[in-house]
Amino acid sequence: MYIAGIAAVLVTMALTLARAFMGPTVYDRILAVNSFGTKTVLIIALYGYFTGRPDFLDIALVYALINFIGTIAVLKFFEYGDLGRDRPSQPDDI
Amino acid sequence: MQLLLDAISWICLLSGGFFVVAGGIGLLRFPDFFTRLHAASVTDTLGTGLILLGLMLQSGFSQASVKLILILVFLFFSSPTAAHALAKAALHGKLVPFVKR
Amino acid sequence: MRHHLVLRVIAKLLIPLILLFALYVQFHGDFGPGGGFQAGVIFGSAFILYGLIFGANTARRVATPEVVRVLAACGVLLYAGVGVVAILRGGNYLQYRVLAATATGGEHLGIFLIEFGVGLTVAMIMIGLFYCFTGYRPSDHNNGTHPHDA
Amino acid sequence: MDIGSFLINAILLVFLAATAIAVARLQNLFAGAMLFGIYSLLSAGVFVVLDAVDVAFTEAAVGAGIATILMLSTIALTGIKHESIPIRPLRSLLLVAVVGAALIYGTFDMPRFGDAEAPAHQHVALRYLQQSGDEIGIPNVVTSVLASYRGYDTLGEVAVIFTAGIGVLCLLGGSRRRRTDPADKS
Amino acid sequence: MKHAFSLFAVLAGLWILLSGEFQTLLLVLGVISAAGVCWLALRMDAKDGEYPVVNVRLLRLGRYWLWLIKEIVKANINVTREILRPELRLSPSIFRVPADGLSELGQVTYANSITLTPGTVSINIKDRHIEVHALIQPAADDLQRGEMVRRLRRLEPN
Amino acid sequence: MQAFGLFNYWVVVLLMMTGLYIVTASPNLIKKIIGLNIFQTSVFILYITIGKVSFGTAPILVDGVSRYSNPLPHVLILTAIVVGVATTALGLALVVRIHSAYGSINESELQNEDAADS
Repeated sequence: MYIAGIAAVLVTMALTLARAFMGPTVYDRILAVNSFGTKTVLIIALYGYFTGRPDFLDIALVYALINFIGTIAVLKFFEYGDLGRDRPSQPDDI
Repeated sequence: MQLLLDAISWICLLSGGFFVVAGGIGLLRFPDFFTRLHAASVTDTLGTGLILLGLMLQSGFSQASVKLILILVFLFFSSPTAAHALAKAALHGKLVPFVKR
Repeated sequence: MRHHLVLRVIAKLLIPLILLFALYVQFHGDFGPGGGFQAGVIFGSAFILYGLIFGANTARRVATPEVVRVLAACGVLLYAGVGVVAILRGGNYLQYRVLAATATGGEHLGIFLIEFGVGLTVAMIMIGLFYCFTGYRPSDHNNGTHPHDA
Repeated sequence: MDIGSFLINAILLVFLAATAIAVARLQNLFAGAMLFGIYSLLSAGVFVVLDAVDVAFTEAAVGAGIATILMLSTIALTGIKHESIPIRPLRSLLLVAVVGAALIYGTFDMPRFGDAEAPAHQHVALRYLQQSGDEIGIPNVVTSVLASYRGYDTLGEVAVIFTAGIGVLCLLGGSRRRRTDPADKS
Repeated sequence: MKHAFSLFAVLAGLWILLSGEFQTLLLVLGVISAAGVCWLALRMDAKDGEYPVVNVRLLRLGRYWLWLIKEIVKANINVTREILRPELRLSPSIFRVPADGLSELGQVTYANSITLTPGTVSINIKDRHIEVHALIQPAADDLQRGEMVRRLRRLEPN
Repeated sequence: MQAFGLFNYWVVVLLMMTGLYIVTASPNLIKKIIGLNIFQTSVFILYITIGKVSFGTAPILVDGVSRYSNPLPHVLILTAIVVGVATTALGLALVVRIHSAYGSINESELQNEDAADS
């Protein structure tokens, strides 16, 4: 039965990959990468149960905790064109 | 009792799988970036939640369940934050949302 | 209204948790997957997240580049130093079993120390990389001459 | 051969190959860097399926943040977002085809997937698995080998990481150069 | 001081949950780690001069989460129905909802709750208002009725 | 069924060749580094594939399991990943400096400029 869950996640991975390849905008690709992270969490958790050794959830936990760092880097990149600054060059807030 | 738990757990896993796939289909079908964000959030919330809940029921009261709960809680903090950051980035990149009047 | 309210608040909540998780990975490498390399990278990531959201200069005030550099070196020295201590106690280089009264006790102690050294170095190098890439201004380095070559 | 693991592994590898080819075809550097994130996620999945949990952990930690951040900062610093057209793609394709064919020919002598009799599993690995529990006393064999049996290697690796860090520091200067005025240095 | 103590308690609790082992060595390391992280977090707070005031009524927070999960399930079913409809009938819209009467943490919880419910995504917080992108009209209407923000206001400490 | 046992190696070769193609055909230095990374990952997967034992589990000893995968490749690759990131960073730093010095990171433009200098 775990295999059904794994199959569902694999199918969704394929769909997400299709979105990542097609784009069309770069944001669609980032969205695909970001939700791919969730799918990886799921497949790692499911696979642990599938093989009967569910002690390796730490790997899934890493993704749950730090998968959004990349997205935030992207936000900084688009806002300032630089990852180190913390205030916008022009004060108008968006 | 064990049988009942098993049955509930399978139902959770299967319906979770259904929502995960539905999110994936939406990601592919929806017309623009902002609408796709909503589809991705189906996978991230209910799909993930149900699958992890199903796994929790399988392992009962154990270390693995605790970790699954932690994964779920952290995902519920980080995934909307990522979606928010992404939407902001897209607005900043002058991506115009497709809006029906 | 402050900028990026959601990111700031969520980062404030999550960064301590990620840091603690990194230390958990560091110290539980004996029992499950994990160890110095992974812990170092996760610790570094948490710090980089801080730098991304609150600005690299704020991050530099929390851990100054000097401290980062010194600690990175300390990690390697700790690793190498464990080997030297093993020699001083009559063993071979990096032979941990002479470090404590029992052979397995010595192995435990040695592995603990060198994993800590690895974690320290990796974390500090990752933070250092972030500092380097965010602190670089191309104008300082035009045509291969930087200010103090002159 | 256990079919379940093999199939999951095979599907993930197909995704991986598709992603790699997509990265090769993309002209937009930024999109390439993003797809590289998927590549890293997929390889972490493959590592879990192939029982290398420690490796998957490392890949997860590295791929989730640092790798993307390094790529993005470089693109930001150089300001180059689009790739120019490939140079002599046909010559490269020919090279790739010839080398690839030779390598494929070479794989026919490789042990089959999951073969327990393969030479790689016969020598030290067997000893580590059987004895490390008593000799080192910790359950994670990977940590035992990494830190104790192969401690020299790891020391070398740490030194390499440290050296690479120093190299980046020399190339991009830390903050020291910007803070101290060049005048008072001399 | 209260902030430091509660942070330490949370970190120590997380350590126990993660570790699940009660050897003396690991417990000692846990205390040291939690204290170290606590120190670093306070140092970060001191350097950037801001930290969220976490001061909510825990019981009501639990009730809010239960309500939110119920909403998430409902919203998921609605959005899934839209996804699986043979022809798409989306009516995306952008609007602003007021978030006054909420602390910063409250506003962030509000924004993230909006994003967590499929069908609505918060895209910006500005002038005590949250800009929302909604996928379908019912989701937008639900949010504009203001049930969520009312429940969040009740969580506020005073 | 036997032939499927080589599937992993074929994918590894495909990935390796993709990396090689990017490195040789793309003039852009950042893209070349991405290619190198793809190449590197293919080597990781090769090692880990060799370490896999059918019906074995992860080499973390527990009671009641006697069949583990080979831990040795895991050790080599685990360190290689972190070293890989550090060296990638070094490569990217070089790219940044090259860009400062030449104003371009296109291989053919760099060669032209070098030829003009000498």
